[in-house]
Amino acid sequence: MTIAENVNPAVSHKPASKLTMIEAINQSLRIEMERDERVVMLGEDIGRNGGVFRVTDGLQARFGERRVFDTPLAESGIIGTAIGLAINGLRPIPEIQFAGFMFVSFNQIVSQAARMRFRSGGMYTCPMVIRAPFGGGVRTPEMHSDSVEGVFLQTPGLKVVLPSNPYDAKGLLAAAIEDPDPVIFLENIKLYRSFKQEVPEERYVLPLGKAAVVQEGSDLTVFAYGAMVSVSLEAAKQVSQETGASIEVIDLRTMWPLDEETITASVEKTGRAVIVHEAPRAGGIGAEVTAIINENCLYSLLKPVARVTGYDTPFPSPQLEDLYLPTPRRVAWAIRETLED
Amino acid sequence: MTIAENVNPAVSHKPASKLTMIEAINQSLRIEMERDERVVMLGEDIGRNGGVFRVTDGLQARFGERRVFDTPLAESGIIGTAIGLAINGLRPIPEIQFAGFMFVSFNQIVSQAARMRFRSGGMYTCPMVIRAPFGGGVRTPEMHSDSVEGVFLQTPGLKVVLPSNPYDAKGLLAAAIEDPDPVIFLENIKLYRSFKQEVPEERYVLPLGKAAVVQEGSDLTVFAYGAMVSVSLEAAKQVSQETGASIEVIDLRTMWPLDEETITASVEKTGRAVIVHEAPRAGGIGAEVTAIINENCLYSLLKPVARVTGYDTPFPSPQLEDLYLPTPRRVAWAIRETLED
Amino acid sequence: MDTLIETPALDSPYQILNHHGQLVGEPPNLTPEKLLSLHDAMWRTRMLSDKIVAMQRQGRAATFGPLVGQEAAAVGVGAPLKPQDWMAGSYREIGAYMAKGVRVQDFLDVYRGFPPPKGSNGNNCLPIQIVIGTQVLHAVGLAMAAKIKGDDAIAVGICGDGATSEGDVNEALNFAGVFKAPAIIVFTNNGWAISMPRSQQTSAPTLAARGIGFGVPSKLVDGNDILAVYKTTSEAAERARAGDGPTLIELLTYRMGAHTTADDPTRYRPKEELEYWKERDPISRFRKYLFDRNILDEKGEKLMTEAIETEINEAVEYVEKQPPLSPEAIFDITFEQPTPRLQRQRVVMRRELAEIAAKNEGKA
Amino acid sequence: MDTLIETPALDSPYQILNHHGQLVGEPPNLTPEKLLSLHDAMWRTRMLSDKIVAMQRQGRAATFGPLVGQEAAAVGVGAPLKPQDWMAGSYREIGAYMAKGVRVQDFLDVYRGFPPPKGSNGNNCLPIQIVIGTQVLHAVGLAMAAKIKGDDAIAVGICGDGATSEGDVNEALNFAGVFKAPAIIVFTNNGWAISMPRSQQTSAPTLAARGIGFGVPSKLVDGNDILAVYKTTSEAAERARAGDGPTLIELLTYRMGAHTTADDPTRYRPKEELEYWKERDPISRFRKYLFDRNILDEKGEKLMTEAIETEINEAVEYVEKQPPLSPEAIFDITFEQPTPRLQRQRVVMRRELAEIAAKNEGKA
Ligand SMILES: Cc1ncc(C[n+]2csc(CCOP(=O)(O)OP(=O)(O)O)c2C)c(N)n1
Ligand SMILES: Cc1ncc(C[n+]2csc(CCOP(=O)(O)OP(=O)(O)O)c2C)c(N)n1
Ligand SMILES: [Mg+2]
Ligand SMILES: [Mg+2]
Repeated sequence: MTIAENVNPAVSHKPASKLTMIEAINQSLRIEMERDERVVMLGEDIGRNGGVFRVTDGLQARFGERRVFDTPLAESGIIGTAIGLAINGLRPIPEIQFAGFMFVSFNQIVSQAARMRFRSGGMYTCPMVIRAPFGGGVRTPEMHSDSVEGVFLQTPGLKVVLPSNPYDAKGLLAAAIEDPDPVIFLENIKLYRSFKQEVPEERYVLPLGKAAVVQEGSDLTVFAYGAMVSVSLEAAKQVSQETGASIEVIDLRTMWPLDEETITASVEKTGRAVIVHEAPRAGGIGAEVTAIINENCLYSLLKPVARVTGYDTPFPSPQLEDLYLPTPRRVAWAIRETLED
Repeated sequence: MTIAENVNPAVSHKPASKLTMIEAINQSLRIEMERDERVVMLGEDIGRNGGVFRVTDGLQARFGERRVFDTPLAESGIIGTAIGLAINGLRPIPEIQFAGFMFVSFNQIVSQAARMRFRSGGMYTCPMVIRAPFGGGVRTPEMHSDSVEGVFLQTPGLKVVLPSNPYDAKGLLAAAIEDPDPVIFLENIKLYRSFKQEVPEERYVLPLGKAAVVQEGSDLTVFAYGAMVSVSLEAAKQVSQETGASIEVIDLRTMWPLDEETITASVEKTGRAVIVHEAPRAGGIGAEVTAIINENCLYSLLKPVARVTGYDTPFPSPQLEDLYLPTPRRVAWAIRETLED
Repeated sequence: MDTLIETPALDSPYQILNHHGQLVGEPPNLTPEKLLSLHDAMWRTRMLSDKIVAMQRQGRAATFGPLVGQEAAAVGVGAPLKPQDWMAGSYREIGAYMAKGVRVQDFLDVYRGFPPPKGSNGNNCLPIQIVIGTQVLHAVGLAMAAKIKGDDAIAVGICGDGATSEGDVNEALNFAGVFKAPAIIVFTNNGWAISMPRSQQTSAPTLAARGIGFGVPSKLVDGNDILAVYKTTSEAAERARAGDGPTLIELLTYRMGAHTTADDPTRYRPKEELEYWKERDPISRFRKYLFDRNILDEKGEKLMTEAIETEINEAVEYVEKQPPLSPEAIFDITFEQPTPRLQRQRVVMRRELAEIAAKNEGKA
Repeated sequence: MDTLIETPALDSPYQILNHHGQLVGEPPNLTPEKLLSLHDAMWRTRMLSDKIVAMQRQGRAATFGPLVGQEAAAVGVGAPLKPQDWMAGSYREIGAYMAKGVRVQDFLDVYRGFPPPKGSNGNNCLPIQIVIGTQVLHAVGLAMAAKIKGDDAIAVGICGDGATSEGDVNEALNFAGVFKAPAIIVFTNNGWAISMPRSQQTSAPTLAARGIGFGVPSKLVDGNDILAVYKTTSEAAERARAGDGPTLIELLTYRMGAHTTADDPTRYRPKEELEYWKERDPISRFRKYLFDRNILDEKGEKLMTEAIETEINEAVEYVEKQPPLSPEAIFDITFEQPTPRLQRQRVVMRRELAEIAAKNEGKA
């Protein structure tokens, strides 16, 4: 394979316009690596193969094996050595091939990367972005679809980002790479190629910790993130058409720290809230958002906050997953019930 | 060392009366091993040394190295082989020397033990009890104090138990060992020897998934577990003496599945709730309990549910930990504020 | 540095039947029937692999990892085992599992995207493992349990060359050694871990050498030589059953196909390798051996493969005719008893199933 | 089985100075000043260890793991390194860290139960690691970074015999080998992992043998022989700096004390072992060597240890006089910038601190 063949259109120099999320992430990685010599990438099959989803396609050819390298098959080794890379002045972007395999490197993520600053009294830091795809609706084998973001709320020292569209993915990734602390960057496989979006060619940065109001409304707020944003929008549209209700949809974008200000302001306005995620319900992002609403604006609440989530079981086999994941139907039920007086 | 020297009073045959939690757990392990040939124990330093806290003292001498054995220093190896032991008909009780090191074996716990039944369509199961000490207030080195229970809410297939006193510890451990599914059994180091309690010598079983009303009351409910139960009782006493308020204190005992019935019934009665745990606030048990209250009895709530927890930072160094952990003072503040109209 | 320990030269792979089908070692003492059954099992492995790939292309199966080229490594490990023995392997081990007794139809359900069917007994084979390397610890635990209970059973853990880099696999070797577990650990070195060649997976010249640092005797074997694999496994099983502890076996073989149906190996793999390994095909080699000795002929082989084809097609037909498992099943296999919350969640799913059914009826 | 790979016989430990203080190998070429500095560093290690144990008994320090008996293993690894080199060790490595340049007072704060003090620069030594074995991967990553950046730095990862069972340590060996990292991995085999003797930690006869299966050259060294440890480390450092990749060093030594101040070794350890190892004490042996060569005498040694005692006492006095770190610090070291929530939580802590202060004032 020649270098030319291996270069993805998105990483060539034509002005980009409509990009898939894969292309947007690839572009963002390229721009950040060009900008900052310290950025390096490591992981399984990210080099020659360009990643199992081609997210890193062409980057090894462009930046060389010194800065984009394949590792042995060992997730703890990937994160553990990335910690050393980060402490010694680089900005590593380790990829875990599927987020479910972060559990293999869990100690290195939560006891090591997340705590190096704390443990050393601020002397050493671990700026790194741990990228990993995840998410249902694509009929993957076991452990490839599981949502992991909720687990990281109980393990302080990490930020967690999860974009819902190509534009956000590019800007949030830039912010994550710039961030002085470790960031988990989760990519919904379902969104990788499902739609294209206008993405400016130049670099831009979307701040971490800020939710986005995707659709304004005054009667009820739906909080979602990742692939569940479009599911929520569809449900909101259905119910609005039926009932005329004005529904706000908020894309949380950063799972930690959650944007409490935006969450609170919206529920103070609407008085009703539905939270949607793929992850199981127990102890998930939805529980924390509910607790935040309870703490900050209980008196504005007209109805219980509803959680529409994956069920409290492991993520099921491909043939059973459609009814595990929140559907527009289930979200619409929750919206309708929450709108009732 | 002779066998006689090595045997703990609690495992000899005199009628036991007042026992520490260590003695109660040791007694329970002995009784269950006597009752059921399939029960075996494995872990680091649990055999000859009797565990770093002497919880397993005398058990290797009594039951032999075949049933109580020390392993190499490898937590993933401990849980991974325990899975094989369980599938092949035994009832292993692996010990992780400190709960924070469960993260080293996280994949084997959450992707393997927790899912073997699910993955195999019910063909193979992993009945096992993963025991581990944890908890603050005892000036341990890093990673020895961290609370882990909250993490396991997002990883379906596990039960999580955390006793607050010797009596409960004995009965809950019996239930955990009997349970057909994997159970995480967490032991608060602070409670190990802090007080003794009347514990019947014979075997008894306390059901998993059931909270205990430790003190009845009608004005406000405090939910706590482990070492935070006595902290909560002390705070409740203070505030009751000051204000005459009637405060209910509930020991959750099982973190998963949470006893939603008891939680709901209490808040329906009191209309006010405070939740106390050592673990960080974000995404912890308190978030899920708040969400349960929100879902089941929002209209009974007179004030926001208050969470008194470890701060959202890593568990700090020994000299800084006193103010990290919820104190009776902080719990009392929350009770007072929640009692206000 | 004078006394630096350098990697010792390892013996070249143990071989009985070279790739020209000539005997170069002492074959195991097997009846013609047994030899034929090995050939049959290798064909069944290849044909089922091809079948599932075809089904995947037609949308009738989920992602699948073909194992064409690895039939001797698979069958040679599975065939010598007894019913009471245990096996734990990855997604690529359907050949070893079938040789151990798992039925064609039981795999089909899994690769069609369902949990294993209720009726299947598993034949002491753990569900295929997706999280690379973890199952080797399970195998060692299964073996330890057999020893504790005094059972006459051993356990086999199989993983790939890539898997050997995972901490778990190394911990498994160590536990096996320390507890003298009646276990066999098999490294099926098929040259690649997706796009990572074996040479970059570790700088040790062989994977068998890993045994040295854990005190586990190990052997490097031509994994495309069914007789060598069979004999080595049999002997390791005897050792284990006699209480002599674990053995590590590295099988040198090659993944002729893509990593999975989602992979494109032309992106990373030189074509010449395929040519080299095609000449070392495990089935052609053994076929020549059987033909040369008049144990099998063209006609016999045709009957054999036709019977396998029928068997596979019938199994496919059977499973595709079964009513699909309800997604509600998830509430029954999370715990032995669903929690009250799972019961309530089941009601929600039933409501959704009912609405879908009603809608479909409306359409019909 | 004929070609089974059995564990090869390993050379007996590399030694320069035997336990009678006699030269049995070629010593490294060191000036008398340098030799004295090694002796000084070993004494400082032992005396600081004893001091912290004493402080712990008086409630002035938290749990501590003494390293008496391991001074040569510690100093011999730390002393040959350059300022730009990196080191990652466990709670037991204060000797190696001090030899690398970390100040006495910087440890004191940690063992008193505070985070490392703001002013300390760490001397490229990672914070002492509590989660067994994890730091070896960090060391390999530090070394990989040096190589990527083209720095003239190497990295040393040190762990115990028990730690070698952890997956991470084995993954570290593999990464070091694959990336030819300028790294030294040191297994400080002190015979015990709490109550687990080395012989039960793995069935391999040596830990150095672990290198073979990962393609990492390794060497077994008498860890109580400061000259052997120093020379081996120097040579491994040269190899690494020259681009020749990693080395694994196993140091045979002995933990003369308890595992930590919370441990009671009489529960599990035969007394005879202590006798055996007392005769092999690293300091007495080197002392004899220095005395025999008139590099040091009684008086000189007395001055040396008195100076160390003063240094330690002054450091203790200094740190105990510092105003204690406010618990509020936790909000500033979780992230570079505290999140809004952490800012709110800080207010709660301040309220509690104020109430406590008010109460104490009321008492006063
Ligand atoms: C823990 C983990 N990491 C990564 C993956 C993704 N993955 C699936 S197969 C594979 C390569 C496996 O290679 P090898 O062990 O040689 O087995 P083979 O596929 O060649 O049979 C990888 C990286 C996984 N399934 N599990
Ligand atoms: C991952 C992990 N598991 C268990 C422990 C508890 N623990 C602390 S020290 C120790 C033994 C360590 O032995 P070794 O590696 O030989 O080092 P040594 O203490 O002898 O220096 C154990 C089990 C830990 N700190 N981390
Ligand atoms: Mg492979
Ligand atoms: Mg040791």
